[in-house]
Amino acid sequence: MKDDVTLMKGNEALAIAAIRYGADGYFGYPITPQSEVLECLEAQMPWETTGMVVLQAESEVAAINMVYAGASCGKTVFTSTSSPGFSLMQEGMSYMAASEVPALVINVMRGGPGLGTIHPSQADYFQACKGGGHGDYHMIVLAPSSVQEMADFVALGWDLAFKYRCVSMILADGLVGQMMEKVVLPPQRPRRTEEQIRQLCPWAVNGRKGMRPKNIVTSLELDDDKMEENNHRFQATYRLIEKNETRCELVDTDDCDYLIVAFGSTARISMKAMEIARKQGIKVGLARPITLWPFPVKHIREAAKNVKGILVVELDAGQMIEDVKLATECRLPVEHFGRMGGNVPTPDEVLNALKEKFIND
Amino acid sequence: MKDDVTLMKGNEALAIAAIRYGADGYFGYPITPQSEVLECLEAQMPWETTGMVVLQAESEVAAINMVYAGASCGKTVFTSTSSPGFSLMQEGMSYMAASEVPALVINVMRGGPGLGTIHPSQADYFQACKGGGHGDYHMIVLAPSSVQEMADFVALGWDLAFKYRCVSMILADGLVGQMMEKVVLPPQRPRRTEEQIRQLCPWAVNGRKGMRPKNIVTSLELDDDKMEENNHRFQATYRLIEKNETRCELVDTDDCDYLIVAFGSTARISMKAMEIARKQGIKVGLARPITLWPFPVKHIREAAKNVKGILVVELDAGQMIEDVKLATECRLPVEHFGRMGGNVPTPDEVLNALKEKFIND
Amino acid sequence: MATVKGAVTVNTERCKGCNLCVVACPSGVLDLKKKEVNNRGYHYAYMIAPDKCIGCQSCALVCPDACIEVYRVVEK
Amino acid sequence: MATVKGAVTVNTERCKGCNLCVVACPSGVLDLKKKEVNNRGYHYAYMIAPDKCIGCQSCALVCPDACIEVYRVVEK
Amino acid sequence: MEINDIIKPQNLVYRKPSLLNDTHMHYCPGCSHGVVHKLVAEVIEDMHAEEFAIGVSPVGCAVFAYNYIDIDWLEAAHGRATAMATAVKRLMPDKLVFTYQGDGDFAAIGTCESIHSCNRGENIAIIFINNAIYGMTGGQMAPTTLLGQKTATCPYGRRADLNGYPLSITPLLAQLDGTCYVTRQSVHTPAAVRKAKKAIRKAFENSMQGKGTSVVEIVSTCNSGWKLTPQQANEWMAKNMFEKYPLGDMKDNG
Amino acid sequence: MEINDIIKPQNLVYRKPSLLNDTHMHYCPGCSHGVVHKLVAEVIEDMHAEEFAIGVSPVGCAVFAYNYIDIDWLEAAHGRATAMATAVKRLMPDKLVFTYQGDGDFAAIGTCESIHSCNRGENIAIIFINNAIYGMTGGQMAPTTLLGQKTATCPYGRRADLNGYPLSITPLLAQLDGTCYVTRQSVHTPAAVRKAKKAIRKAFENSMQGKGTSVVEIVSTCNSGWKLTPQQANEWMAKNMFEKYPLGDMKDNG
Amino acid sequence: MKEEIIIAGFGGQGVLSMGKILAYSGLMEDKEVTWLPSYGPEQRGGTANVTVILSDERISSPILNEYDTVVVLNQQSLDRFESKVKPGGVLIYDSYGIHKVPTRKDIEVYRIDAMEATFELKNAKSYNMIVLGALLAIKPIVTVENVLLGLKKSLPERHWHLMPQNEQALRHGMSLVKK
Amino acid sequence: MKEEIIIAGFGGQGVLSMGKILAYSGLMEDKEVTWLPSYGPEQRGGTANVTVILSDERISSPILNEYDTVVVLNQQSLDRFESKVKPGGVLIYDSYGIHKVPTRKDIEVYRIDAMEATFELKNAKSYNMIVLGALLAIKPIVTVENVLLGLKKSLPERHWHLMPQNEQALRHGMSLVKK
Ligand SMILES: Cc1ncc(C[n+]2csc(CCOP(=O)(O)OP(=O)(O)O)c2C)c(N)n1
Ligand SMILES: Cc1ncc(C[n+]2csc(CCOP(=O)(O)OP(=O)(O)O)c2C)c(N)n1
Ligand code: SF4
Ligand code: SF4
Ligand code: SF4
Ligand code: SF4
Ligand code: SF4
Ligand code: SF4
Ligand SMILES: [Mg+2]
Ligand SMILES: [Mg+2]
Repeated sequence: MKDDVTLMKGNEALAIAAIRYGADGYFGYPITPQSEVLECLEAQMPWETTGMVVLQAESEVAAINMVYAGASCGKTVFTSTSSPGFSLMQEGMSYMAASEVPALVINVMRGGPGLGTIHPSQADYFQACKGGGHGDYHMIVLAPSSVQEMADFVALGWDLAFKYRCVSMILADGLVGQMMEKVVLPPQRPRRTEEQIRQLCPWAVNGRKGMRPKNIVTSLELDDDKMEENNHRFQATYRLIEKNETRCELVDTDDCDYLIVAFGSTARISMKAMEIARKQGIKVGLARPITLWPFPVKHIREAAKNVKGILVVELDAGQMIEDVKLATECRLPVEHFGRMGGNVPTPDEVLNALKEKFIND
Repeated sequence: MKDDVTLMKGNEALAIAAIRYGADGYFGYPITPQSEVLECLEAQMPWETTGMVVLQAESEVAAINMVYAGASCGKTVFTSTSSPGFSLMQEGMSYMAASEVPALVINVMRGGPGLGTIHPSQADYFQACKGGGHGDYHMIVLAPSSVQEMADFVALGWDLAFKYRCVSMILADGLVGQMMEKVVLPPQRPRRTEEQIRQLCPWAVNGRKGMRPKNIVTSLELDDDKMEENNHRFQATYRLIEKNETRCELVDTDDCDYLIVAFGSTARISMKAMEIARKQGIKVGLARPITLWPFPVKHIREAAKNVKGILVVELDAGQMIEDVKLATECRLPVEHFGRMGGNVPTPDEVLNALKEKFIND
Repeated sequence: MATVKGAVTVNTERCKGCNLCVVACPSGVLDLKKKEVNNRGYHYAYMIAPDKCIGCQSCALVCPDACIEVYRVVEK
Repeated sequence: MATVKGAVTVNTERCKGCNLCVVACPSGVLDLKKKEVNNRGYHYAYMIAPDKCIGCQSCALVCPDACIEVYRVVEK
Repeated sequence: MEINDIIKPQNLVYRKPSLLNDTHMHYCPGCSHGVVHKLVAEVIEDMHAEEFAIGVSPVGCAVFAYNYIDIDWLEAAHGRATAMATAVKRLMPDKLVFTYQGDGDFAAIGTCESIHSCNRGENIAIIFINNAIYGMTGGQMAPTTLLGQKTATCPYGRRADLNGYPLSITPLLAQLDGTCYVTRQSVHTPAAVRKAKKAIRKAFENSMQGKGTSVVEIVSTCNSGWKLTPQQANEWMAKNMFEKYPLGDMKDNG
Repeated sequence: MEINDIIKPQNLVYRKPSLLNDTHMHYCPGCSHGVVHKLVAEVIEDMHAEEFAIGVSPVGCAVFAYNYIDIDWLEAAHGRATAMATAVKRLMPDKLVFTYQGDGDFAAIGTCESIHSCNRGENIAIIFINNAIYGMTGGQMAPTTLLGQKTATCPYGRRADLNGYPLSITPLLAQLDGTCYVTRQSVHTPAAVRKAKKAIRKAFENSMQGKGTSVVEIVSTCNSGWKLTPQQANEWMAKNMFEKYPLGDMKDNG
Repeated sequence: MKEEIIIAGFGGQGVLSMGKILAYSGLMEDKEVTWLPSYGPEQRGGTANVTVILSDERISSPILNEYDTVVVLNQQSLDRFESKVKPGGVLIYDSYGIHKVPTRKDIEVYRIDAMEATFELKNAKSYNMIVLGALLAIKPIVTVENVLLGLKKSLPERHWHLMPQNEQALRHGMSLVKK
Repeated sequence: MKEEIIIAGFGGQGVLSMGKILAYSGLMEDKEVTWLPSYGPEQRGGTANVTVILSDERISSPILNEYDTVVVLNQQSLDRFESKVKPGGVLIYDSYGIHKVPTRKDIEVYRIDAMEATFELKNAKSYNMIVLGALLAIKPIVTVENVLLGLKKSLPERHWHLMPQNEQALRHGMSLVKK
């Protein structure tokens, strides 16, 4: 066993992976089921080793604005929260998008709406991929379905965020957050020096060293034409991201008669359902969007080419299904199966749903 | 001229209509372009006449939670804000939906994302109709396109909110809010007495008078099965609302070759574009969704039956267009035309866009 | 001289065996059961020295679960 | 005895005619133009009694738009 | 005298207030929340306010207060209880309106609402449970956590330079024009419990008399979060917390 | 002596600090914001901090401060400037980090962030412009609006029972363990301007010396919102605001 | 009948309230009315404009490609809106501070010396009533009677004593018109 | 090889850490591992369970329809999970406090008297190691050696001195097994 293979919770993997990526700062507020992120960071004391800042903020509103500030300085910063906390961050999210700063935010979803339950849910899909804050903006939304991906997507999220000057989000849920699995950890990377940040992020607010022209990070633009120009620039970036960064895992889609589309923890459950189905002679394939935004339109269109129907499995009342319908241009039956309120379906329930909707008549 | 016909800003119409409806309370925080709502209420001093409470809250977060509280008491309460302020209210929105309380919230949209501009926008469509807060929930979203509708939808919004125990939202923009037009005001209605509230809202928190069983308004449910049940109940209500309350204005859609879909202020501008188009012999019709959620799927499907293409005109990068595509099941070309950043198109721009996308080749 | 006699009852199913009443009692009246547990698995409180109770209510006041009723008689 | 002489310049395009310098001047040196306006339409400040200026900087200190430069000479 | 002669209805001198119902409270054994719940129920009973009392429960361990005390309740979003109480009281001035909040809820995320409700002088009562920790979520640092105290998010002890100072918020509230009564109590001894009850009574009466905002801070234990037995927790509190959070009235406008 | 003999470079004793650039400031004629901007620019120049000063501008009339003072700037969401400054300073302890905030921003919507940043003792400086009104949005009531004062949202004058009391927040901040320097100044006279500048200088120096949080409140005018001329506004301020908001140091840990 | 007007000038010139009076006058004549201001942050200074539409029928767009009548009160506004007059439409401008006069030939151009008249009347606040008077002399879209009613309706009661003064300014403005 | 296990009992019984040791043992054997706890708010009391899957291949779902092995430590858990044992699978229960014994005939049922053994060992904290020992005796899915390595890995270093005690409990548990 290699030294850097270990067993940890998804939440802990986020924390450790962040330190190893060379993160500069974490700002967050406790909320179940993701408090282990902050707890693990505090226990690691990275300020003693890498110099990373870890701060428990007074609220999610403060936390997201701290992240906004850190990102504006070109620093590698992140926060994590769960559904109600993320709702409080929506103004900040919109500001970050409008200011084109690179940051990482994590929502380990729980069952809503409201205070709801602390158990797994995927009902913040719309919030992450469509609405959320005000105005036209997008984040890159990564959906991990294993603890390894919790670790990997920290790096991926930041890489993309810095590449496109946008916010990356890891949209996980209580199941992936609380589950322990084997993780291969990346080696520790050094934190960027101020000099490196000045190179990489010439726009960053970090003082006019050498009296370089001043940098301002702002989302305000009262000149409508300029504000429209900003928006066109944002949209251009989004088109570029759609082109370059769409990710999707396809499992057994070559020969399948039915396609399941599911992400995160429901993708895991659906894979088991597929295994059972195949044993019963029902050819089911799985398309697992890894980027929820940009949505893997082409992958799904491709995977759906020869199938009789698509079952979208979500821990919600039916959200991603809209994107699946749009992706397939309503050319074939697309049905939804979901559990809500913190409940998670068993593989059998998924398979039964598939049979009911498409096979038993 | 009748006495109750008068000229006022859309924002003022909201305020006056609320007093006349018999509102119990307003809680809000200033933000352009809707501060006139609070200012007008304060100037009217309704506490001296109807007994209505008007309070400038310390923030939008406080304001929405005051509304949440008032609504939980069965009171007729509302707030108003503009885009960044509404982003701050997302947690509260989710709580209200989960608690099934009837309230009215108003977003007079400005150009985002971020602090952006104070000029008109419709880029909070997704936020209002899809995402916003966490969890699966909906509000009834009403889109006024005249000052008269600003007044009328206050009453409609509350009527629906109390009928379905849900939140109604008026989604306006800076143009409709700042514009003055003629309004016919409804007569003053008395505020509901506590007795009437006890009748109408037996679930309301207002003290156990006569030692009736206690009432609790909460959004918490740690029993996943019960929480799922709650969610099923919410969804059932939403299906009912979709069935009963979908509203859409169709203008000249009987014979049209092209359909414009637009709401609020862009619907007004598009109407002028239509007038010009018809003069030029181009048969254009307009479908103006009045309820953005529930989206008028049937109306639009009907209106689109014989058209060659649909132009969706929005003050954003393309949001409602997704619902138009879903409504028409991608059966015909649907194109988007939008302005952003506070800019508003002229009728000519709309018409030119229509020509470019569908006629000039 | 008047003597004061007291007694308490413990709602054993409500009791969580926190021991705070035991500590609060000035007369050493109370203790927790060593073996017996209630349906939730808690070793509940009971009067180990009932004669010493003076009905002072200290135990009841500090009980977080309001398990204790106190009775008091003044004997002449 | 040494006498102090002062003078000020006003950046008339920056000036918004707020009159605060006029009020702050202990010597009545300044006033606003009555008719002339700058490109933004403001009646800007100027020295109506330049001789009285003692270079005390009061006007400059209170000027919100930092329009005023102060010069000062000590004559023996 | 036999025990059975003593245990008779006519000799009953203390019983669970009936407003505190028979539902099993989810609190850890020995948690201060239970004691304070009992006092709140007793005061409402004593005031005969069952029919017009409205409580606002927080997000925190006391979130389920509404399940235990049989009056009407609202459950607030984390930190927003006083904003909710503000609206309730303004809309229904004849009700007895109070909030019940933990230190995370009241003094971290809810600081803005807490300060402004007090400053406006809303005629509400605030019961503020300061247990120096976030109980509900697993024992994380609260704004009131003491220097050196270990929690899940300061596992090596709170340090001022890293985590800031313990926040004593009630003295600040006492200075606001809107408050009429600000006091700090505890419930670790029978005597303390009696005093705390009086304080709650006064706060609730102030609310009905329209005198302004009353704040009753209860320095409390969270034995679970502190990883102590209930008894040890009381001792630790008396030894460590009362120094930073001394008991007593900070303001009483009579 | 001729004027032209006086107006010579060698006689120059006061000029616009060069960090305050030539951009036309959008402020109304006579607005206090302009004076304070000038002082901030002067202090940064005096400290030779141009290369490491970072300002955080608020949402309020001063939102555009970044256009006028030539250092690096962040523009915060309404009320969140101190949270942003917290992160900036913690991530880059060698920078001079300050916020510039209005009373709505700092003492209404931002109260939670303001209090907690001060309580944590972040090594930042806070310039707090108290003009008793929301200037930017058209003159609505601020938490600091005086009783009786008319604004767009209390058009008949602020009433305690309806609108709550004027909030004096800096004295509260002075009591927090995290603050090292809390003072209240004004800029309505040349002498006041001189004192205000000294205060800002001290605050900025504290930030660099890691002494904790410094707060400089500037009691200011908003002649536009108050519907007075600039001169009348200064007079009204001295007559009415200094009573509720007396000038002077509240805390100075040296 | 339908009249689409834009009035534009400096922030302090009373542009918005002039539009408001016009709108109220339309209301008095039972017309459909739309009044749409430009709006910005609160600081004093800057430019402002207002679109007023009066019509016998339902008004579609408050945003227009071009206008029947354009009233401009400073150079910036003239530069911006001259091209927006419909062919055959009317452009009215105040001469004060104008250094680049209108050049279009396909429209009717009126120059009025309203600011000068204001100096004469020694009442700075009467400026917008003078302009309004001039507008009405050129385009009698509403009766003077209804303008006065509209004015009264748009004023808070405590300012009604200023009505005579305003009427005087209005009538003075009407007398100013020359092409 | 693939083993799907659920362990369920009261909150204080060390259910989660038992699962954790098992998971770490799997890690020592280079197996794929998934450990999924039930989780709730922090208050003391209530029930808990943990699903542990060890496999030579990639593990699909951490949520299962049924289990190879079910270990239940109180009546509630027995009632809930008896039906979830795969036909032919194993059910292990502690007799302490059980008043309604398992009835299924298509599975192997093992009763262990772990709580009693704990009383004997006079070490309340050893309970979960005893149960784990019993489990391993019945189903040797991992070697004792690797369990001890896994235990060490799951313990903070300051608790390593407790290893011998734990090993003793584990071995005692192994000796308890009767069908
Ligand atoms: C917006 C939001 N943030 C965070 C949480 C998670 N949360 C629940 S309770 C709590 C803190 C509780 O601590 P405290 O208020 O001190 O109450 P206690 O449990 O100690 O009585 C937190 C952070 C939440 N539910 N909502
Ligand atoms: C979340 C949010 N709420 C409200 C506003 C609107 N807004 C802009 S500035 C301001 C108040 C400004 O007042 P103050 O902070 O006192 O600054 P001043 O303009 O007086 O200097 C408000 C409420 C906003 N931009 N964002
Ligand atoms: S009433 Fe007093 S003496 Fe009796 S058991 Fe309780 S505390 Fe002890
Ligand atoms: S104080 Fe109450 S709960 Fe605790 S042991 Fe005594 S009776 Fe039981
Ligand atoms: S320097 Fe002094 S004397 Fe000279 S103009 Fe200015 S204020 Fe007046
Ligand atoms: S103080 Fe400055 S801006 Fe004001 S009038 Fe004097 S020079 Fe002009
Ligand atoms: S976690 Fe702490 S505060 Fe919560 S119930 Fe347990 S002891 Fe009480
Ligand atoms: S509105 Fe007030 S605060 Fe804002 S610039 Fe004008 S005078 Fe200054
Ligand atoms: Mg607490
Ligand atoms: Mg202000």
